Amino acid sequence: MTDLQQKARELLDQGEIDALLAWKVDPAIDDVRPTLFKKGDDAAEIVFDERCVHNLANYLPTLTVRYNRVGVVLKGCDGRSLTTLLIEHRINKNSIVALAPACEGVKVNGARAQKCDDCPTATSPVADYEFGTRKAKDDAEFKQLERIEKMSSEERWQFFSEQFAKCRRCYACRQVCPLCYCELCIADQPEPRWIEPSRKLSANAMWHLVRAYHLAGRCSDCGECSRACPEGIPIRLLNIAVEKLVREQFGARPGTKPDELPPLVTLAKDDSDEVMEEHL
Amino acid sequence: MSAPEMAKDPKILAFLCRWCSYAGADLAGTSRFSYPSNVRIVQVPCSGRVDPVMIFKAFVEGYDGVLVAGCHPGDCHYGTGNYHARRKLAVARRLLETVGVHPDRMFFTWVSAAEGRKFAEVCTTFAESLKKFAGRPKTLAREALAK
Amino acid sequence: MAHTELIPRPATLVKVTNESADVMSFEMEFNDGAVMDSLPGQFVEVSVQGYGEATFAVSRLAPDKKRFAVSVKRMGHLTKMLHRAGEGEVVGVRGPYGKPFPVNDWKGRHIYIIGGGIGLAPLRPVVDYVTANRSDFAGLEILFGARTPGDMLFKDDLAAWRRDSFVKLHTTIDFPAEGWNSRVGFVPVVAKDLGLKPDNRIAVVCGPPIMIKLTAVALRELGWPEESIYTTLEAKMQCGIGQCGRCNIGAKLVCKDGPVFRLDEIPAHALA
Amino acid sequence: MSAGWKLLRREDLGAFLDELAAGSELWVPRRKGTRWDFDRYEKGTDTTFPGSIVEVSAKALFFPRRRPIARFNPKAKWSVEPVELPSAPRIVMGMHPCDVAGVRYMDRVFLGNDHPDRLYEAERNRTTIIGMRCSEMKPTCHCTDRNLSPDETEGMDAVFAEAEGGYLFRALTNKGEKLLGSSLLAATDAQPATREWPKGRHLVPGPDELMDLYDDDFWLEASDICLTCGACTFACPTCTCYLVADEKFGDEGERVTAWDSCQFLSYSRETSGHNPRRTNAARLRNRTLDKFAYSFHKRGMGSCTGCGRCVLICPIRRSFPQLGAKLKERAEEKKARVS
Repeated sequence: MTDLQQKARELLDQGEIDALLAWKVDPAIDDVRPTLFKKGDDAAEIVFDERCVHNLANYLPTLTVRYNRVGVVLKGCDGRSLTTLLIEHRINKNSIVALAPACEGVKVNGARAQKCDDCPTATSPVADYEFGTRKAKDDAEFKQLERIEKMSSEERWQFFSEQFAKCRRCYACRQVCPLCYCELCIADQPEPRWIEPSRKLSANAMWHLVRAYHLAGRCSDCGECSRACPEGIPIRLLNIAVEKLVREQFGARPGTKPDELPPLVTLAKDDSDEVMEEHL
Repeated sequence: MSAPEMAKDPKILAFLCRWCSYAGADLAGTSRFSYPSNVRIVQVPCSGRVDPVMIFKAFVEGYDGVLVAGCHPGDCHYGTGNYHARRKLAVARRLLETVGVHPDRMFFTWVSAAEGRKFAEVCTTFAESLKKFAGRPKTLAREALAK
Repeated sequence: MAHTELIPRPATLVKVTNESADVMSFEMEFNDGAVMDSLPGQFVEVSVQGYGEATFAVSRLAPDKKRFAVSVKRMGHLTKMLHRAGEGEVVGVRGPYGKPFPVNDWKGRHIYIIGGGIGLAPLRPVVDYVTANRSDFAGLEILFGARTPGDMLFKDDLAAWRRDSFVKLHTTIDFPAEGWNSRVGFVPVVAKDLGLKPDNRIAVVCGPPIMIKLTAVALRELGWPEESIYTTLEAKMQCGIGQCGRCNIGAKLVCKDGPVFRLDEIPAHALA
Repeated sequence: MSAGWKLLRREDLGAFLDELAAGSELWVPRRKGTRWDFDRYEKGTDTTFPGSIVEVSAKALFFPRRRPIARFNPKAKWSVEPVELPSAPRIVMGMHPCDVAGVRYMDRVFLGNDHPDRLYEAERNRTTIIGMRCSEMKPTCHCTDRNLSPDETEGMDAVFAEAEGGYLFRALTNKGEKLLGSSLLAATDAQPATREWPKGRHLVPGPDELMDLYDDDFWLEASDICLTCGACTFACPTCTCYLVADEKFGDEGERVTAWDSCQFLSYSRETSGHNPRRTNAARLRNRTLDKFAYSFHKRGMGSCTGCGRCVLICPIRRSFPQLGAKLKERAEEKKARVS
């Protein structure tokens, strides 16, 4: 039994937590799936490896309503989402127990996920129990942005309009995101109708712009939006374009500091007017 | 589906803070400073009220350029609205730029109630600078519905 | 010729009436002179060109069936646009859809109408039908509740029903108000107080979901069998013809299998 | 109509497709990125047919994501004009049995009532379906559990199967017969290889048994990890829920239908704010029961064809067959408790 499984078993057996959110292999799909463990005896089934892409922080706001205390296994990126959820008072820290193994990176479609190259915290910043050694990581640059940066405006639109045109508006990107939690999404609100319901290019573009804007300065870069997209739209590009600005101009790395408000809700009298003129 | 083209005579949507820039625009009018006629003005309670979704929508609806003007830093009627606006607008610009709206199609600035002349100048300069796009595709504009 | 049922036919608003602060009635006629072949309880889809469409019960049908009305409470963007429309405006209408009240099966019975707020609108055609064919029915009793005296709808009708010796009308408001000298209290409570027994009666209930539910409870307590209680349900609808899917209650589609249901036809969870 | 099979040699496939494309629009499976989708055939392009499902269902060919039904001029008082019905002949080739079953279900939704959808009908009438027998079942495939088989031909106009040296074709309707007159096809005694497919398992309780589980705690537990995105519904060949919207721009406006999903909070939300399916659990229950119970009552046919697309597309790879199996357990527990 690994340390993680052992701890999970202990917590469940001792009644410290009512349920534990982690991953389990499902032989039918030959893959892992987020699973809610309720018995200590099942803890041996918990897996943590490069297949565990899902951001489990997403389930916490609902689960903490249902259970008194929920344990959760978090990668570094999931932990950053959780930090922001805690800052925004979506979850009470007392109702969760965070198990934070050191993450070696995850794979999407057989290849190392792009987000992992830009990951600032391989271990969750929120951790009640840590496993493995916490590694300090260099702040890698958002490499995937480079090809966008090289393009002219027209080329960018060419690229993004092709991507947006594919969007089916299934809102998997919204649902999979731990920080997209509005009760009534702007895309669903009938009045004012900012984003039309039918799937056409301009409405799709509106959706993706608004989605990215609402995550500005909050996105923990877990990359789930891109992974969940059934059409393979590189949704994450929009987020990291903003996060690059947020990091360079406002000095913020969302989710890494538990006591720091997101940059778009804090006041910054000392920003220079030039932030409005910054170019990608 | 090809996007419509940018106009020679650019259409501008201006979001103006009611406490300063709107009064500035008023002053420009009463002082008879001339500025381009196709600037359409939307009065907002504060530049901080300008949700980037409004800017996105303006481009989708086919405007060539979007102007946002508020009180100078430190002068906000509500204390801090324009500081928030500054960050929001920076993000809006970054997003639009990323998907291919040329950053020069947005103009964010401060205009006080006394700066009628500045308002006229801002509009004129902005409209002039938009003319360089004439004939280029109007990215993000809502495609004309297919026949 | 419209090739899908989803394309409305133009109709012109001929009379617009303010019923209360947020309810208006729109009487209209099809531009091509066609008749509206609706039966009490059926609904239509009304479009405002460019703003979409919404579902409304037909709240009145003239005897020649040319002129029909819908009564609309201002709620969302379509109803707001409708409220802005004046006489002479053209709207789109398709329908009628849905299963009507089986008024013919009720002959010889005593009809007990219970309406709450805008819920009276789909019931007014039933009242119209029963009063027009009064010799076929044993009697008609109406209980109508609204939040405030100002929210009382169809004031002309209420006055006419009050004058009519065939009709027995009870009105109630939620909370006491100055100048109000009729009943006070929520509809289910008043229904219980009235204590009407199920003998040879048919109850027809419509109003907000919670009112329907509690009124059903009150009637059951008075000994009413579910077979004698009818209601017309509301659900989010778009197509009105059983295709678009959203209005289902279990395996039943409100637009096609309803909106009129006998209480025992509704799955228990639907009124929860 | 001849009952026999005809052989097309592998090297003649391109020429045959060119022949088909000469008279009609031809749609064939095409690999796009990591998955298969249907695409318009361009003369001379290399084409292969996957032995199992095309991941993106052909649903959109019959019922597009966004489908204009009428046009109007927003500035005029009333100017609604229905769009023209499509009539250009079209061939969709390479649809597998589960996908064709989806079309059969859509027929019931759009045509099997008092208000047939003429636009859908026109799409159906102009289309000839050349279905394909599956040569394999993917791990996610479970059509045999859903009363279907990888060899099923119902709903197809013609069928083909991979065979040694080429493909075997066989017409099933007159419409199909017309397409198989090519000289490239030679009559043959050969038969497509028959395969022993797994026996159908009764994984999911029957409709009535399922309805008994309506109030079970199962739904709450099962919805724990469901994200309630609409990915599964859009991938499903029988999910046809739609919304109707008016859209306008300047002098042009369109009334459209667009795909909608029962997994969305706004789907059943009324303007008053009342929503009969507010919770994840209620929405998951609605979709599951619709597939395995309501559809039998509403349309007389189950609406899960066992294609497994929902599993493939799901961000958490939730498996509907597995849900069904758990429901079965629950139903049996319940029965045991009662008796």
